[in-house]
Formats: sequence, structure tokens, C-alpha cells
Amino acid sequence: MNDLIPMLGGFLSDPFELFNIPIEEWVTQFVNWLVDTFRSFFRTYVSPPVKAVMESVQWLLTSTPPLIFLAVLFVIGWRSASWKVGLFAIIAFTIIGFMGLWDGLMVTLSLVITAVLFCLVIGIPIGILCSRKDLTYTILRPILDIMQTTPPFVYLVPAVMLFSIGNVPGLIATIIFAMPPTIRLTNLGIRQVPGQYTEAATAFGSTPRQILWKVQVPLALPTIMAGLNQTIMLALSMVVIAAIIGAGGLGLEVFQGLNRLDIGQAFVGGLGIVLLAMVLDRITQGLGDKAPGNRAGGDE
Amino acid sequence: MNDLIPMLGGFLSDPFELFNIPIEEWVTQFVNWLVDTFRSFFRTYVSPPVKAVMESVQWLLTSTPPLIFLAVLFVIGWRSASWKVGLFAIIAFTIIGFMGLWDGLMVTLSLVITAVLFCLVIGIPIGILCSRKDLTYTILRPILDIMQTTPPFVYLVPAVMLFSIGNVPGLIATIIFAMPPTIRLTNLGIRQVPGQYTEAATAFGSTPRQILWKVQVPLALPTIMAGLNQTIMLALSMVVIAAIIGAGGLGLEVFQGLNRLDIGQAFVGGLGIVLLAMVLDRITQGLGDKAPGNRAGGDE
Amino acid sequence: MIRAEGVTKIFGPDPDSVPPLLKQGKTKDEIQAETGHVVGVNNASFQVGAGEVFVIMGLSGSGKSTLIRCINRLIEPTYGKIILDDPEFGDQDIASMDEQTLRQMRSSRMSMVFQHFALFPHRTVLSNVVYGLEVQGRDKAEREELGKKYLEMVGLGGWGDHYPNELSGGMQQRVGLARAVATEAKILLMDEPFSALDPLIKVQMQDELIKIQRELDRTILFITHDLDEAMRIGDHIAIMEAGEIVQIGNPEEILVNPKTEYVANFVEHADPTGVITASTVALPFKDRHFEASGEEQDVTYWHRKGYPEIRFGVDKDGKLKRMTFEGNNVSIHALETCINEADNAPARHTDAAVYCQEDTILKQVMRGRAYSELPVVVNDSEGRMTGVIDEPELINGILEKRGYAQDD
Amino acid sequence: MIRAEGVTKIFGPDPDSVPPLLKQGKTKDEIQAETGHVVGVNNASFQVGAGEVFVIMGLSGSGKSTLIRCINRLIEPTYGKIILDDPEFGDQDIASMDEQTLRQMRSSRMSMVFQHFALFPHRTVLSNVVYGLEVQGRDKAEREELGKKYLEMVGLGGWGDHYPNELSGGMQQRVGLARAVATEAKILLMDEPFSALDPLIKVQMQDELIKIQRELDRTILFITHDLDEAMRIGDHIAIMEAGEIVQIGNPEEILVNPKTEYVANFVEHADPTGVITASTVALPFKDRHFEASGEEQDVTYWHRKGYPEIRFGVDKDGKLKRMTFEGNNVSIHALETCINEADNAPARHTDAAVYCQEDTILKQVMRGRAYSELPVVVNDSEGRMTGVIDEPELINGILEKRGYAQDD
Amino acid sequence: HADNHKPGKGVTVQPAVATWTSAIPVSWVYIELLSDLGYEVEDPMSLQNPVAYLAMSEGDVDYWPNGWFPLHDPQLPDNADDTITIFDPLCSGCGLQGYLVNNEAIEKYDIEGIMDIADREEVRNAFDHDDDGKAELYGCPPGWGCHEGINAMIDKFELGDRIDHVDAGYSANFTEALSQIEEGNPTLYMTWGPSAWILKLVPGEDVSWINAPGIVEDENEKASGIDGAVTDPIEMGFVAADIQVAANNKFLEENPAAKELFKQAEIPLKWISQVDGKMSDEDLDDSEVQPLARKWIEENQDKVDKWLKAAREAAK
Ligand SMILES: Nc1ncnc2c1ncn2[C@@H]1O[C@H](COP(=O)(O)OP(=O)(O)OP(=O)(O)O)[C@@H](O)[C@H]1O
Ligand SMILES: Nc1ncnc2c1ncn2[C@@H]1O[C@H](COP(=O)(O)OP(=O)(O)OP(=O)(O)O)[C@@H](O)[C@H]1O
Ligand SMILES: [Mg+2]
Ligand SMILES: [Mg+2]
Repeated sequence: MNDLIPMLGGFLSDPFELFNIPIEEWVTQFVNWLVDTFRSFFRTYVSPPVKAVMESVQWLLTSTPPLIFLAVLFVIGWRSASWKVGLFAIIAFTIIGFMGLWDGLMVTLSLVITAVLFCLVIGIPIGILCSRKDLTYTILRPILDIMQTTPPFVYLVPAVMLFSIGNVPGLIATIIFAMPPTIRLTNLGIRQVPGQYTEAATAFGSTPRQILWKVQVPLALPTIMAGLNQTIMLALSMVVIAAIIGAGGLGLEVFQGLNRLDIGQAFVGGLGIVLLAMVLDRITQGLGDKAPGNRAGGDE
Repeated sequence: MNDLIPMLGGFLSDPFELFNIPIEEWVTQFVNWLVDTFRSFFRTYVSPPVKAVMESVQWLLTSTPPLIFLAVLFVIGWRSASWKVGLFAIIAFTIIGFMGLWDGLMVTLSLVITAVLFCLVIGIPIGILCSRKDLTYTILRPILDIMQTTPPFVYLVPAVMLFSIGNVPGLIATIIFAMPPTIRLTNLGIRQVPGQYTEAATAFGSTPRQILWKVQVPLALPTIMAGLNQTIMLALSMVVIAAIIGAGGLGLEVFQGLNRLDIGQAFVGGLGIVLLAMVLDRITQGLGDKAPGNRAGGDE
Repeated sequence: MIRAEGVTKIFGPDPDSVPPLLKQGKTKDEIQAETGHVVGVNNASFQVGAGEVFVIMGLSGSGKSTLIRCINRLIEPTYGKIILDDPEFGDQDIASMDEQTLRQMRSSRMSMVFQHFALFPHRTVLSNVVYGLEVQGRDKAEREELGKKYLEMVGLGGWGDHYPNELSGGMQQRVGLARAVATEAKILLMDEPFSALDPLIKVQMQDELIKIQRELDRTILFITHDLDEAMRIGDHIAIMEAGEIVQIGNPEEILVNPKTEYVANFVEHADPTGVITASTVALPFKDRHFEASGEEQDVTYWHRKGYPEIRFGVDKDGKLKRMTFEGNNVSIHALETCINEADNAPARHTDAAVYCQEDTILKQVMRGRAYSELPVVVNDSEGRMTGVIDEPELINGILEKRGYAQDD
Repeated sequence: MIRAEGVTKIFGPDPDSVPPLLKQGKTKDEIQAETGHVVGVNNASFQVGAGEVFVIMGLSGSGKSTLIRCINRLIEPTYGKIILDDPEFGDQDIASMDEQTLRQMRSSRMSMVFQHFALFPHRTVLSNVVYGLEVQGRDKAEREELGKKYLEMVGLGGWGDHYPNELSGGMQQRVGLARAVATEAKILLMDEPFSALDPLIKVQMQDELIKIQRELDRTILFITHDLDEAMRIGDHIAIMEAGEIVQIGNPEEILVNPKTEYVANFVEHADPTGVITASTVALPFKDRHFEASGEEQDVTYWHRKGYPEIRFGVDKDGKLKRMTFEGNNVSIHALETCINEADNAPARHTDAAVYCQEDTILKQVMRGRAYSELPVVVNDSEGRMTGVIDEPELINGILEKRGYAQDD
Repeated sequence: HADNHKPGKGVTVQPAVATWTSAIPVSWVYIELLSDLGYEVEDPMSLQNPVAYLAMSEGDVDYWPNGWFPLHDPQLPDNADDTITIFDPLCSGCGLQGYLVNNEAIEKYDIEGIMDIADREEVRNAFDHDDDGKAELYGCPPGWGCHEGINAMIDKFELGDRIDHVDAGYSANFTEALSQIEEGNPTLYMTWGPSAWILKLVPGEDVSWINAPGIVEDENEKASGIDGAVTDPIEMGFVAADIQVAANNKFLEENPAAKELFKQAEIPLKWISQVDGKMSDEDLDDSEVQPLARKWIEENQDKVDKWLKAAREAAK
């Protein structure tokens, strides 16, 4: 009885002393089980194809002679935005090249391109799905939160166990982290399309698919492009972390620079990443500005 | 003459062998100069007030008895969204508490709250500015790219040099990384407000400020809230990196777990961050859903 | 072709709570004040024949748009059936149709002009117009051709490549019109399709509409606030009040025999000269108004009471054979033959009279009166004289929108 | 109060390239086809007096909305001046006003009803209505009171807490109307403010508009496609074609003396009985049409050529003193005094005649003719007889919208 | 015979390399040697310690010559005993670790060891940079072996209320220490060598090793002859780490030649430090260190040939 009062006082001031949830152990056990059970499956069936995709992209990029690469880059920048953007892209890439990081750039670029492609291919359909059904989004929203906020450091280790080091776990971590904005903003953009337009499309007997592609997606495009932009930015921001598990590229420069207190080296790597980001941003911005949905803001 | 041909060939296949831009050195020198010149200024005049703000938030959070804190949390969740969200928040925080991470949670929460507040206070006005003038956004866009993609590892060391170790550089890094979505989506949201509404407001003689607050911001709110959501997510995703420069909190658990290959410990820290993310997400979602701008999607 | 039975739409969280209140005789306003539910449409039943133009009118907020949207299920009716009798789809209830059929029906059978236009802002004018054709899966060349044709029809041939926000309100409305007619669907739902048009273009559009309606035998449901338009193009007019249909009838019926005070007020401002027919306003050729004054050969002479100077010689079949004014015979002409002359005549004849058909509109009758000072004779389709129109009848018709017919 | 001088608006990247082409006499369509520039408004000049209702009409796309938007500078006019003569702001050119003054002017002097309503979707109906008052900085209680008052005025008293998307088109339009008038600004710019309203509510709204216009002496610029509406409320009407103002005048002028074929076509469908006045259609009391037939005491008797049975006894001042029909004296009554009787009379008098004023509208004249069979006499404001209206004049007026006045 | 000469022929080896600079020369020496044995050696992957050991235990990486033990013990995966072999030191006692204080402070406060800072209030306050009443010790990141070592000392001598062991990444910690020293503040930090850190703040010139209690049982175990120590001998507070090769067991089983090489080879600390310094001074890329390694092999051909011979023997 006498003990109870201080206990209660203790509980009130620090209720969490009572007991500890042994989640740590559960997790360790679970991961061990997971790794034991699935390692060979992942390593045999998942990693190789993903790796093959990434490596072929990488092979394509690295085996293209830089001058040809720059020419192609110019054309891409020009067609998707303007010749100014094309020129900017060339200058940016040339600078990175003269910093001696051309190879690293190609590695990082292939990582980012692959990751962003995966994000789009998976994320846009999911975003569309979310915009259709409130329930889907309600369920997905916490999952997106998990994807974006679980520190990659948490799953790096299990990822290495399951997928080995190198590109594949780096790619997977990048996809996980970078996909949510695509999903969220696709969902938001489609939801914001004024009802009168979908209604008009419905009245003409459009199928849901037609409404989607002929009305909703075009009108939501500025928002979807903002999502894509965020996805690219986040993918680039994962480059260093991917390097920690052996994905190489520009991130490695940064990572080494940090560990060696070599601010210059870290900066050069960072500059490379930033220039790459700007180039990708400008190109996607160009695509976005051409989106017909931009007309909707006008004074109709 | 004879040498020229192989040289040319070499240039074509690898043009970047020609020379190296010695950016590394420039940067090192620049940072040295920067640190020499401004260190004492930043350490004396910038760090202490920022630190004071953060520490008072932190003090407030940590000195509140957990049970009272939970009660307040419930009220916040309930008022901003629903009683379900309030309940969820309590459960999530209690779980974190019973994992023995209450103190870390409070430290991280105060970091995130402070960072997000800064992001809003700075980011929304900048976003608005961008939506007003194309030029502003054109200039700002690459800066945002830099903010989001410069790997924090690049500026961690200079940041420590300038601001000392601990909360302050962690907070600054978090703000830098997390602010861009707020700016971008504020800009996008306001730009997407149909011209007819701003025109109507103009016709009634509204000042630009009135148009902004009475028409544009309310109508853009769903998009602005999506930006806020992203800012919160990115702030949380920086928690581990902030821990690397001494900000402590839940990130430290993850960092430590990684350093000693302790999956369980890393996971527990990660879980704490994720639960915190979900709680903040749900609360802000609640606020966003109440935004009057949501009416605009309706079939007017 | 379309039959609506008891269509009801209640807006609000719990629609089922409302019908009992309606049964208790509560009004729309009372229900809204008490329960917050809005009665959009209340128990509307009507029938639209194939090839007919059915006009819906009524106060702002009386439920016209809601009703028309129930027909293609843009709004889900709370209760009621909408039977579509279609050669391809058979007798079907649209209200309970499955998604798939509904879509097919919408794309192949119905199209719609929206009150707020609802043009797609991201598509050019032409590609707005061809939207319905795209959905139907027509090939590109065909689409473009049809699209251009209908854009031409609405007078916007040169605007195909512009975007809707570069067009004036009326131009946008016409694009919406072209988009709807371009699908060549049999049923057109038109929600105030001409509201933003000036009188000239509006008349053109009405003419075009009637033309394509005739050519393709389309069924049209048409909401308008323009009485003259309703009278002009409507085969039947339904008048709505607070969600209910209070009267359905052809234009003249509505104008001449309004069922309620409300309808009467409603049609008060219509210009009757284009709608009201001779038979309506004519003084009926009956004993009460006429007296016989002698016979001659095969005819009996009649004169209107109080006006013995004008005598009508009617044969035993009831046909007008001769007419005298102040004892002199006057010639009798069909109205159509003397309209042109009337327009140019310096003075009105007293030596010639005019006759018209029962369904001749007042405007024409007036032309007859401009030709001759003598009363206009109204004949039925067999040529029998059924009444006469003198100035008082005309004035009464124009001012009061009714004639002696009511008195009988 | 408002004077527009050469207002021009060219849409397109290089507006300055267009005026030379216009000078060369190129049409709007040609310029559009050649250069891609759209001539919104071309050199429009007009003047609106204080307290006047100035109506703008014209084909769809003729530049009405563009013109009205230039007045409050929602659209920046490419060229031209818009002089606002205001007690507070003095004589100012809106086109070159600085931002600050412009804003003040908009919030305190002008308000606008938009063609597409442009209600704020995130605000309730009431808070839409009070928007302008909010901008003016009125306090909350006052705002609510005024807001409710004007919401009541447009017949939407019970809808204050709803959101615009729950309202029908016409209800939304009325909210837009309430929002504009609630600011009690002196100048109202109204872009088809009643286009979505049914005839009953439209007339109510017109009445309300005229009422508040009179009460507060407001100046109104009003775009409409409804000719009758224009005739009814407009002090002056401007007709636009392809960006230009082709005619400005009061309603009757426009109706009776259309300057161009285009204007004539445009007003063809108007109902003239409410607009055209007695003086317009009357047969002028002039030698050409009348002959004298004797004197008696102080009057000279006149009869219309060919109609000797009706004689008008006119004194030397030109006033009608006596009148005979077939030799018998008939009584002469003011039109107003016999309208009621006319409505109920079983037959038309031949022993009584009616006189009206020059500005009496045809509708009234017709009532006079329903009362008496004899011609209606038209007097000027001094009481002098200026003409007579018999049936041919009436019919001519209704059908052709003009009278003998033209011939002279 | 040729087979005998190149026992590694046809075998691809994936090494890892640590992220600090002094790991590079060592790494290159092994790559060169393995190449001499005929192995196909891939570019080494630059990995953080825990990731490297994990990868090694998974067989994704075959070996690295950058193990610092016992320092790295906590970073080994749980199953390391079964999957990883740690060879005899290639450089014994080469990993010097200890606590340092800037020379100015040492002179001013006459400091010989950590206890001077902990016990004397005015010194403690001078070392207290954040005014919490405790002297800052810029130590190791949580999770590293040295982190635990420092905490053990703090616990053992109950220094917790006087010394604040800063929890942060090592770069951050070191940068802060460097900044404080540049600002002229008395500063206590922990570091190791050979490393870039030691080249930044050179013991003897800028800073000095100070005594720390806890490890040494008697006087003989104290380290002597250390450059830049406040006392000689000195109690470093850590055992000097051995630099050791760690390798995947399966790889070793299949490649007795490599295994024998890992057993045999040794590299002198002096050379490692020298190259480390050169890398820092001349800002060399990692690849530019390769010729230096080759040069060292050539200069020590006798020793090297012996190792290679033994390796070839083992492969038979
Ligand atoms: N933003 C714009 N860009 C290009 N052309 C425009 C723009 N706005 C209007 N126009 C053009 O200006 C002309 C006049 O348009 P306006 O809206 O003034 O017509 P309106 O007379 O109001 O017609 P309506 O009665 O149909 O509303 C039209 O030809 C239209 O296409
Ligand atoms: N989404 C909705 N939510 C609630 N009430 C609605 C909604 N849509 C329409 N209503 C209500 O239903 C009633 C009928 O509206 P409807 O749009 O059918 O009117 P209408 O006859 O077309 O009027 P108008 O001539 O003004 O277009 C109105 O009272 C309106 O407020
Ligand atoms: Mg409607
Ligand atoms: Mg207009």
C-alpha cells in the first residue's frame, strides 16, 4: 500500500517506465526469418533482372561517346523545352565532365532515370487509383508516409541482406523514397479537376478510361508534373545514400569527401548532383509547361 | 602534326581528359575563407538565438508530463481532424513511449516542429511571390533544386564549422531540404486558381493582399497543404542526418543501429519516426480537408 | 420515345426522409427549412414522342436542369423511372440501367448542351467539338470533317484552332452546341443552349436546330427561359414550379389556357402574335353573335349583330360564297395571295376581303387586315367558315392572349 | 459621367500592328485570318450620363464584354480613353489611372456582374454577396445586414449558408447580382446579368434594378441579348458589330430608325408594342393626309382623305375641340380614363373617341382602340392634335415598327 | 607450370575498401599482390564498415584489408564467426587511438590527462563549450567500438557528470573540435591514426595525446615513443588497434592462395602514414595511389616474393 503512492507518482510523471515493448527483438527475429526464407529467392529472381535493367541503361549511357551524348542531350532539352534548356544541359554536363566526374555522372544518371521510370510507371497508376476511391487513398496514405519517412538507414541493412550490395538495393531504396510525391500529386491533381468537365465527358458516354486520359490527366498535368519534379529531386537526394550501399556514382564522391573531411571532394560530387538536378528539372518543367491543362487557369 | 590525330581521337572519345577544373581547390579555399570570416559571427549571433528557440520548444515538450502531453495531443488531433485521429495520435505516441523513446521523440518532434514552422513562415511568402512574378520563380527554381538535391553530407561539415555542432546545423539542414515543396506547391496552387475568380475580386477593388488571402490562398489551400505535407515528410526524413551532426532524438537510434549493424535498434528508431510522421500527416490532412478550396472541385 | 414516370430527386444526406413530408403536403421551402434537404425534382412524369421538341420552362431553381440531368443520369434520380424506347436498346429504364449500357446509350443515343457550357479548357475548339465522335471511336478524318461542318454551322468556322478561353461567352455556347449536335445522337438534351446568344444568331441557331431535328428526326429536350423561343420551337412545353411539372401542353394551349395563376403569370410576357392562331381569337360564326338577313340563290346572308353593313353569304355546307359591304359585292381572297400587296398598298381595300385558315397565326392575320378593312374570315380545313376576326378580336388576342372561344 | 473615347482592344502578341490594317479598311475577320490578331473592340466612343441605363447589344463575339471590361480595366484597353467624371475622383482617365486610384475607384464607385457569374466557390452565398463590402472595409454587422437585404431582394433569402455549387444557374446569377449591387457603388457594369433567369424573375429583377437605380441614382452599363429587356430598361442602346459601335440611340430611335441593315435585322424581333410611341406611328395631322370640310364657330372641321364620315374640329391653336362620326357629335376622353372600361366593354363605342399623348406606347393605344372604334387622336404636350391612329397605323407600327413619320 | 605460377587465374575477386584515406594504400598493395597471383581483381567498393562486414559475410565482397580490431568488433554481423575470417595483423598495433587536447590549453592549464579536465573545475569550465557544466569530449559516433570504449571509461570513473561525450557522426565531431581549436578554445577530442584527421591536427604540432585511465594494468603496458604525447610513456586509454585483413570464408576455402597471402603479408605503418600524408598534401585520387603501391612492392620485392611463393605453394 505504501509503495503504491510513489509508484503511482512515478507512473504519472513517467508512465513509460512500466515496461518496454521488446520490438527490437521481434524485428531482429523477423528480419532473420525473412532473410533466411527469401534471400535466395530475391537474390536469384529479383535482383538479377533489376540489375540487368539498370546495367543496360548504364551500359547505354557509359558506352555512348560523350560528344554524341551531349548532342542527344541538347536535342532532348530543345524538344522538351527550348534550345536554351538544351544549351544549359550541355554546359552543365560539360562542367561535370571537366570536373572529372563523367563516369560517376553516367552511373548516377542511370540510377536516377531507372528509379524515376519505376516511380512513374508504378506511381501514376496508383495515384489515379487513389483519386478514384477514397478508401484506397486512406489505406495508402500511411504507407506513403512510411515510404517517405522510414530512414533509409533502417532498411539498408536488410536490403543488403536480401539484394546484395550495389545498384539493386540502392535503386530500391531510391524508388521507395522518391515515389510518394508522384502518387500524392497525381491523386491531388485528378481530384482537383472541376466536376463540370468530367461530367461533360460522362454525358458523352466516355468510359472511365477515356475520362481519365482525355480529361482528367490532361487537366491535372501541371500538378502531376510537380509530383514528377519532386520525385526527381528526392531520387537525386538519395544518391548519396545509395552510394553507401555500393551504388557508386556521384554520391560516392560526396560520401568519401565527408568521411575524409575533404570538403572540396564532397562539394564537387554535390555540384554534379545539383547540376544534374537542374538539367532534369528544366527538361521536365518544359514538358509540364506544354501541358494543355495549363489553359485551365486562364480566364475562361 | 602526327601527334594531332591520336590526340583528336582521344578528345572525341574522352574529351574530358583535356583538363580538370580545379573546383575542389576553389571550394576548399572558399570554405576556408568563409569560415575564417564568418565563423565567429554565426557562432555568436546566429546560432544562439536559433538554439534558444529550439531549446525552448524542446523544453516545453520535454517538461510537459507525458500524460498531459497525450491529452493535449488528443485535443489537437480531434479539433484539427476527428476524434479518431486524436486517438490514433495517442496510441502512436504511447507505443513510442513504451519502446523507451519518449525523450528522443520529444527532441525529434521539437526539431520537426521548429523546422516546419520556419519552412511555412519563409516558404509560403516566397511561394506566393513566385506565383506573382514569373521571373522570381525562374530565378528561384534552380535555387530550390540546389536546396533539395545538394546532399546534406556536402554542407554538413561547413555547417558544423559555421554553426557548431548540435541542433542548429541540424535544424538548418532540415529547413533547407524540407522547404522547397512548400514553395513549389504554394506557387503551383496559386497559379492554378482560375482567372475568373481573381478577376472578380479585382473588379471589386480588392488590393493584391485581399485577392491573395480572400481568394487565391483559400482556393489554393488543398495544393498548399500537399506542399506542407511534403515538407513535413522531408523534415522527418532528415531526422537521421540531423542526428549525425548532433541533433539527437530518434535519428540517433537509427544512426547507432546502422553503425553497429543492429537492425532492431535502427528499426525501433525508424518506427518512431514513421509513427510521428503518420500523426503529423493525419493532423495536417484534417486541416487540409477542412480547407474551403476543396469546394472548387465540386460540380459548380 | 422517352417516358419519365414519377422522377424525383432529393438533394441531401437522407433523401428517404423527404417523401413522407411531401405527402403531408409540405412545400419545398418548408422541407428545406425543416430538414435541410432540397427537393430538386418532385414526381415529374411526362412523355416525349420521337422527333418531338419538348421544352421545359420554369422559375430559376425550379428543377429543370436537375430533371434533364436525370434523363442521362448525370444526376441519379432518387425515385422514378425513365423509360427509353429505342429501336436498338429496346424498352429500357435508364434509371436502373447498368453502367455499360448506360455508357453506350450516352455515346450513341444522347448528347447534351450544358448550361455552363463545360467546354474542355485544354482542348481547342475543334477538338472540343469532336469529343463525342472520339468517344464513339470514329476515325480521325471523319471526325475532323464532321467537326468542321458543325463548327461552320454554328458560325465559328475560323475558330477551330483557338482555345475556349479566347472566345466570347456566346461563342463558347455555340461550341457547346456544335459539340452536342456533332455526335448526331437521336436525343438532344439542351440546357439553356441559346441563353448567351444575341437575337440574330439565336434565330439562326433555332432554325439550324429545327433543320437538323427534322433531317435526322431527333428528339430534343430543351430548357429555355425565352418564351418566344419556347413557342417557336416547342412541340410541347412543360412548365415547372418548385420541382413539379404544373402544366404540359402545346404552346398555344399553355398561352391561351394556363392551368394555374403561376403559369398565366409565367407566359404573360410572351409575344402572342407568332403563336396564337386565328381560330383562337376569331369571333365564332354562331347564332349568338350573328343574325341571318335574307337568302339569295344558294346562300344565306348573315351579318354580325350590330354591323349590318357587312354581310356574309354562306352556302348550306357552311362555306363562304359571297360577301357584301354596304350592299356592294366584295371580292374574297386567300390571305397568302395578298400579303405582298398589302405591304405595299397605300390604303386598305373596302372592296376586297381576306380569308385565312384556322391555324394562321395572328401576325399573318394582321397582314390581312392591313390589306383590307373588312373582317378577316377564318375557314376550317374543309373550307367552312368558322369565324371572323375584326379589330377588337385582334386587339383582344394580342393584349389578352385569348379570344371568344373561352366564353362558350 | 462616363465618356469613352476611341476605346480599342486588340488581342494578340503585337497589337500595334493592327490599327494600320483597320485604317486600310480590313475587316475583323480578314485581320484575324491574316495576322491572328483578334479585334475585340474597335474605336468605340460613347457617353453615359449620370443615372442613366446604357444598354449594349450586339452579336455574339462583337466585343460587348471586352468593352465593358475595359471600363473597369479588367482588360487593359490597347488605345483610347475612358473618362470618369466623378465628384470625388474628378475628371479622370481610367485607362491611365494608377493602380491605387484604380482600386479605390473600383471598390467605391463601380461594381460588376459577370457573364459567367464568377462566384467564389469557397465562400457561402452570403459571404459571396458581402465580398465587395468586405473589401470596402465595412464592419461585420453592417455587412451581414446589407448582404441579407440584397439576398432577400434577389429572392434567395433562405440560401445564405449554402455554397454556390448547390444553387441552380439562375440562382447563381442572382447571387452575382446581389454581390454587385450590395456595394451600393454608383456605377454598375452588368454583363448579361439576367440571361439565366426565367421571365417572371427577370421582370422582378428588372424592376428591382430600376428601383435601386432610381433610388441611388446609379449609372448602369448593361449588356443584354434580350431586346425587350433593352427596350424596357435602357435609356440609350448601343449596338455593336464586329467590335464597332454602329448605332447609339434611345430604344425607339433604334427600333424605328435603324441606321444600318444590320441594326434593322437585329431589332426585328423586338416586341414594339411596349416601345413604339403613338407619335411614331400616327398619321400626321397635315394637309397631305387631311382636308378641311367647313368651319363652325371657333373650330375648323377636318377629315382624313377618303374618310369623310369622321370629322375633327380643331381650334386655331390646333387643339381638338369637337369630333363627329357620321354627323353625330362624339364624346372625347383621355385614354387613361377609359382603359378599365375598355377591358370590360362588350362592344366598341362609336359615340366616344379617345386621345392619347405622343409618348403613349402602342400597347396603350391598342387599349384605346378596344374601347372605341374611332381613330385614336394623338396630342402633343400642349394639347395640340398632331395625328391620328387608326387600325392601319397600328398594324403598320406593330408589323413594320415604323409609321408615316418616315415619309415626311 | 604456368598454372602454378598464376593460381588465381580465372577467379574474379571483389574487394572492399574503407572510406578513410589510410585504407587506400593498403588496399592497393593487396590488389597488386592478388593480381600478381593471377586473380582478376575488380575495383574495390568503398563501403562503410558495417556495410562492408555485412557484405563480406553475405559473400558479396570477398575481403578487405582495412579491419581495425578490436575497434570494429561491434560492427561485425552476428554470424561473423561462421562467415568471416580475420587474419593476423598486417600491421600490428598500427591503429593508434587516443584523446587529444590542443597545445595551447595544455600549456595554459598544465594538463596531463583527462582527469585534469574532469577534476579541476576551472579547466572543466574552459572545456565546456555549451555551458552545461560538463567538459565536451568530441568522441565517436554511437555504435562504433570507440564509442563504447569511451563510455566504458566514463562509467568506470564516474565522469558522467563532468564530461559530456558528444553524440554525433565522426566528421561532425571532428569538425567541431577543429573549429573550437581554431577559435582558440581548449578542446578535448578523440581520434586515431593513421588517418586524415591526424594530418589535419598534427599531434606534437597543434595538439598532444593526453593520458586517459582505464586500460592499462601496470606501467609496462603504457605506450612509449609516441610523437606528440604529453608524457612518455603515455596511457592512451585504448589499446592500439591491429590492422587486419577480413575475408569471406567461402572465398578463402576456394582460394587457398589468397588465404595464404592474407596470412603472410605485412605492411609497415611508416609507409602507410607516409602515403596517407602524400595523398593529403598532393590531393591524390585513389587511383593515383596505385603506382605508389607498385613502387613499394618493387622496393620490397624480396619480402613480397616470399609471400607470393607461399601463396602459390598453398594453392597446389
Ligand atoms: N483572351 C482573349 N484572347 C483572344 N481573343 C479574345 C479574348 N477574349 C475575347 N476575345 C475575342 O474578342 C472578341 C469579342 O469578345 P467579347 O467577349 O467581348 O464578345 P461579346 O460581345 O461579349 O460576346 P458574347 O455576347 O458572346 O458574350 C471575340 O471575337 C473573342 O473571340
Ligand atoms: N448539388 C446540389 N446540392 C443541393 N441542392 C442542389 C444541387 N443542385 C441543385 N440543387 C437545388 O435543386 C434545385 C433545382 O436546381 P436546378 O439546377 O435543377 O434548377 P433550374 O430549374 O435548372 O434553375 P435555373 O433556371 O436557374 O438553371 C435548386 O433549388 C437547387 O438549389
Ligand atoms: Mg438550370
Ligand atoms: Mg460577352
